Amino acid sequence: MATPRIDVSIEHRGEPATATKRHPNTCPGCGSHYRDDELEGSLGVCPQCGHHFPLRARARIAHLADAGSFVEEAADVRSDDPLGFFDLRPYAERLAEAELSTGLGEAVVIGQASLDGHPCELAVMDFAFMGGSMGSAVGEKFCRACESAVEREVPLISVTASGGARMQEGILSLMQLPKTVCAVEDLHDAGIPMFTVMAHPTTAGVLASFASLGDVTVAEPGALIAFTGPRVVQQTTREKLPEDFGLAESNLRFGHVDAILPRSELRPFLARLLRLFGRNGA
Amino acid sequence: MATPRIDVSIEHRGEPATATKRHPNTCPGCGSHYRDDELEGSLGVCPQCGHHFPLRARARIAHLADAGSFVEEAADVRSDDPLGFFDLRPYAERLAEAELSTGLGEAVVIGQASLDGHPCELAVMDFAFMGGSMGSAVGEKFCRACESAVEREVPLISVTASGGARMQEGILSLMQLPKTVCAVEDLHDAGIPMFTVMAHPTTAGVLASFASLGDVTVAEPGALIAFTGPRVVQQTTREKLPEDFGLAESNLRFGHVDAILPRSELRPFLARLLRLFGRNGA
Amino acid sequence: MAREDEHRLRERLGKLTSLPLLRGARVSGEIKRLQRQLERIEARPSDEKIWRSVELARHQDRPYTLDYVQFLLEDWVELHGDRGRADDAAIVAGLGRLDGRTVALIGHQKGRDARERVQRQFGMAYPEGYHKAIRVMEIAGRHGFPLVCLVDTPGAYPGVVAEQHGQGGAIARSQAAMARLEVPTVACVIGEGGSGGAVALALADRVLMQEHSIYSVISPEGCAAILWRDGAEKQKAAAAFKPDAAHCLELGVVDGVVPEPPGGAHTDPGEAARLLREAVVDSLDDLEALSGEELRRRRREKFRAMGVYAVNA
Amino acid sequence: MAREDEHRLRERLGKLTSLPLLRGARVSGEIKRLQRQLERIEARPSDEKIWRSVELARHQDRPYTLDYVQFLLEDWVELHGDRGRADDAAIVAGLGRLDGRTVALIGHQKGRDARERVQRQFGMAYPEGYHKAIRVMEIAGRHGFPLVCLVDTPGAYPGVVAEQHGQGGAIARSQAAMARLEVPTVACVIGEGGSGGAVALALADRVLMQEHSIYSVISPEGCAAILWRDGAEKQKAAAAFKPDAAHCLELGVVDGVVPEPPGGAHTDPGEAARLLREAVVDSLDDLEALSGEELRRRRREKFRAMGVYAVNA
Ligand SMILES: [Zn+2]
Ligand SMILES: [Zn+2]
Repeated sequence: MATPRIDVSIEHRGEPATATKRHPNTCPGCGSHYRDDELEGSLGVCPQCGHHFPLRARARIAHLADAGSFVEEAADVRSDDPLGFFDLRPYAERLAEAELSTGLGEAVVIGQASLDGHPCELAVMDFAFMGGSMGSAVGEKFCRACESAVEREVPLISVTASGGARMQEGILSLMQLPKTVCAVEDLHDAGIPMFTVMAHPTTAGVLASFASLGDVTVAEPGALIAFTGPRVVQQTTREKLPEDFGLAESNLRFGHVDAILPRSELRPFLARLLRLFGRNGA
Repeated sequence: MATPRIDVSIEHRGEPATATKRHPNTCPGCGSHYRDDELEGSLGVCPQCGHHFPLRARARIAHLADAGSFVEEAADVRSDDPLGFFDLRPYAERLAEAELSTGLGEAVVIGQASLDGHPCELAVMDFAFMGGSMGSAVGEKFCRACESAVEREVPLISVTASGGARMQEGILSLMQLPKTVCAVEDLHDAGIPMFTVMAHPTTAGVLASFASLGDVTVAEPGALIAFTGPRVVQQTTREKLPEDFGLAESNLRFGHVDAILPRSELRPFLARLLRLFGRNGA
Repeated sequence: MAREDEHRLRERLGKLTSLPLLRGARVSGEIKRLQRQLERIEARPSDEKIWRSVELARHQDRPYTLDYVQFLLEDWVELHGDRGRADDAAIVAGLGRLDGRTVALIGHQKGRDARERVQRQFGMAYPEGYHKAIRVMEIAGRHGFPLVCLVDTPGAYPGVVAEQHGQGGAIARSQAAMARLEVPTVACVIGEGGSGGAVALALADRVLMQEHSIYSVISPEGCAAILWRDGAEKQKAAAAFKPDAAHCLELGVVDGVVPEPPGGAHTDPGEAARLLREAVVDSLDDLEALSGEELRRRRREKFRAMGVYAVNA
Repeated sequence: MAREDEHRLRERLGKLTSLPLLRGARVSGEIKRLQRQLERIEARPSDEKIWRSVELARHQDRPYTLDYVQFLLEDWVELHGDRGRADDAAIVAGLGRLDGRTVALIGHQKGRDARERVQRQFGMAYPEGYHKAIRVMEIAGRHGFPLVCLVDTPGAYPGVVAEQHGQGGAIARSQAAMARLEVPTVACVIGEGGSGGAVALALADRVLMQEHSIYSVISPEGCAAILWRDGAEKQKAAAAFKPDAAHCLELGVVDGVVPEPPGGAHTDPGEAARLLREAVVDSLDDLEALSGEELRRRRREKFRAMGVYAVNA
């Protein structure tokens, strides 16, 4: 075995480099194709086979938050380019493009909301923004969400979708792991609950920090949840991977998540948790 | 698989029911035979093959404690017979016989001592007294050792050798598990260290309570350390047992003990721990 | 014998008013319950009655933990996994609302049919099961949820892998976690309270037993095999080590006996659940008057005092 | 470039006197050390110098954790096992005496020869390794022993079983355990500080780097493969993400750089150990002036402040 040196990477389950590009609205489970409004109407779940398409942050918030209740916070926090990073293209250009194509300032959206009447804080990641990678701005916004939850004494609901750390910020992206861990520990110390929803994919740096520290952790069906993704494991160890390597279902079996919930059951489940963890059971 | 119902039992590794009775001074490792004084001179370790014969509590204390330093405590605590237990013979008779044959009041001896000049508390079990089984008196004496250590702010060194709970005291023997666990938790809360030496055998109730909760845990070579012994596992599950099932060496490999130490290295090792855990490193 | 027994129980009743845990208004209800128990228990159980409890405790139709969850709790959310290796189905754990308060509930879970029995290892947990329990205890501690444990296991799983994964240490650490909690804790044996596997979930402020449950250091079969060298002497063994609720109460090992419907809990699970709920809620009401620190101190003191020994003059 | 760099360091030096961790007599020593560093670092490292550090950090003769233990500690006692499944040899942990005080020491451990490399998985830990670390952190916390971590790993083990056993969660929980400690903690990167596997042991009050160690979110090869789609562009990648000590210091990610003997630590392990010892002891001396609660609060604040982002007007 050669010494493997990779353990954080952005990769995508079921998307081998050689595969022909699939239309984003074509179901990888059954091949059905949908119009945008059809997928919106089904919360991004394939009516034929139940495949869960990625859900954008705004759509997720619209689904989870009571109508009109969401008040975004820290929208002005954006990524900087502390290393002047330049690979095949400058980081600054990648950021601008991500902002343009997603309409988001960063890969996470945070804010106050209520869910079924229960006040809470939301921190929702968006894989469409540079693969949901965690740089300084994502770390900062997640910490602010924790602080807002502590200040208002409301639970934090965190929805993760991330390929890992944002390499373009070098070591500073790695520092978002301890940074967010410290924020969650402050949350714990204040007695504020955190519920984590792991969407596809929740990997690498995000899994190795705040995503793993919730009081209750649920996953979406078929989500890849792994510190090291299947491609890197395969390449570095030459191991034969199990069929369901790193998938939510495997994570449930191995004891890493509390439940796998189809998207339609997520909201009532969270409402139940909010009732249970409410002050005085209220 | 039939429903197994046994999970605490007194049994002895390498001593099948059908085996011809070996003389206690004949080495089960290499067949050498020794006079009593020869074994005493070698700390009960076979000079030929290194097999560790059981060491009686008094001999263990004489080895560990600085000469003349041991002051026994709670020697007056004896077993009672709360259930009027009678199997093939009355419990009271078994107790009297054990006392006669061992010269001990119970299966554990506790007291104050110093080791290499460091004051400490000792709690040393003796397998010769009814298989080192833990009844109310053993539990009480262990708790008193914890309290003496807390009161005098000295570390507790516990040497275990036990086939498990003392069935003849029924449910009261099971209650010695939570009882001793509570005593160790008080010890932890007081910042008093506990070092555990697991001699052959350390099993069942003792392993499932105070023996597993030390700050540092070492085992003697070849000691059986298991909650359920090999015979019961074999009988109830029909599993093929690994060669070294439950032995100290297997426990080290599976992460349950910090080290395996030949008897000759035990005293300097404990002295080192006493230096390390001493107040202000003294 | 009936006289002697009544005397013992009346003595217990007499002590009750001075028990530090039971104060004010609650005491009268507590006394009433004990008096009802007193009335039921007319005589120290005969050897036959003890064996009947062994059979009822293991009855295949007896309600299991998840059956009681249905009756006891609203908003039940089962939590899964030890965050390390597995989700052991022999122990279930979760959160729910009991009489208006959120509680954490942990219990052994046997299987109802052949497939489920295998899946849940006949209610015999691996270390992974106890690690899951410890994880949920920590959630309870962090958020101030009272903990309710339902005990129903022949014992911890006696297998090679269970040993390799540290069965003894896991049971010890589960007890230690309960000894550390600063929330009210109530455990009830609802079937078989088998040995270390059972006590791992029973280091509680209040330990209850259902009327026909058993709590023992070893199974009757195991005890007979070792001490009588004949597993068939199991009834004799049970009579000797007395795993029944009345004797456990008499020995001060449990704090109360929860009545069952006549004929056993399986004859009317709804009524059995109602009686269990009443006992658990009463206990929690009592305990919630105390601070976390005080609960912990008294819990440890209670177990510290357990056992019967002599002091040689 | 040299000018600019010197300016940055001088600015850091200027701030130093007001840093709350460094007070009284200790400050002067601290400043002297930074000044020495300032003298050493004449210019921002060139791309070639960065690559030289990558090579030295991975040099096969570089001292590993257990080599430093020999030089640093008296009365070393290695502790083994996670109490659940395994003793992961890729992480070593234990207790020893450093300059008169008992400390807990935890570090990644690479193998020196082929056999040992395999046995220690090239210093890449499984979740079991992090569980062992957490266990020893808890001992340190319980007994007030300062914690010293030596970081030297290409990263956490990227294997099927490691994933099944919860690699991500283990790394998160190891950091969380460090965030909770109320004892002084010092971490030093002594070779490769690779990604999550490294930071799991580096959430410390003081984080140091040896002069020729590297600390990075991904390996140069991995970064090149992903961003340049060509692993051979590793030098270009390293130049871009700057894993060297000088840049980490500049970015505020580490609190100090520990000088190495000229030519790298492997040329004179004894001298490298002496320099490491001096830095660790100085850090502990500073930290021991603070209460446990204060240490924890400041530790979290320090990491809370890490990162560079913009705020849109
Ligand atoms: Zn489909
Ligand atoms: Zn021999």
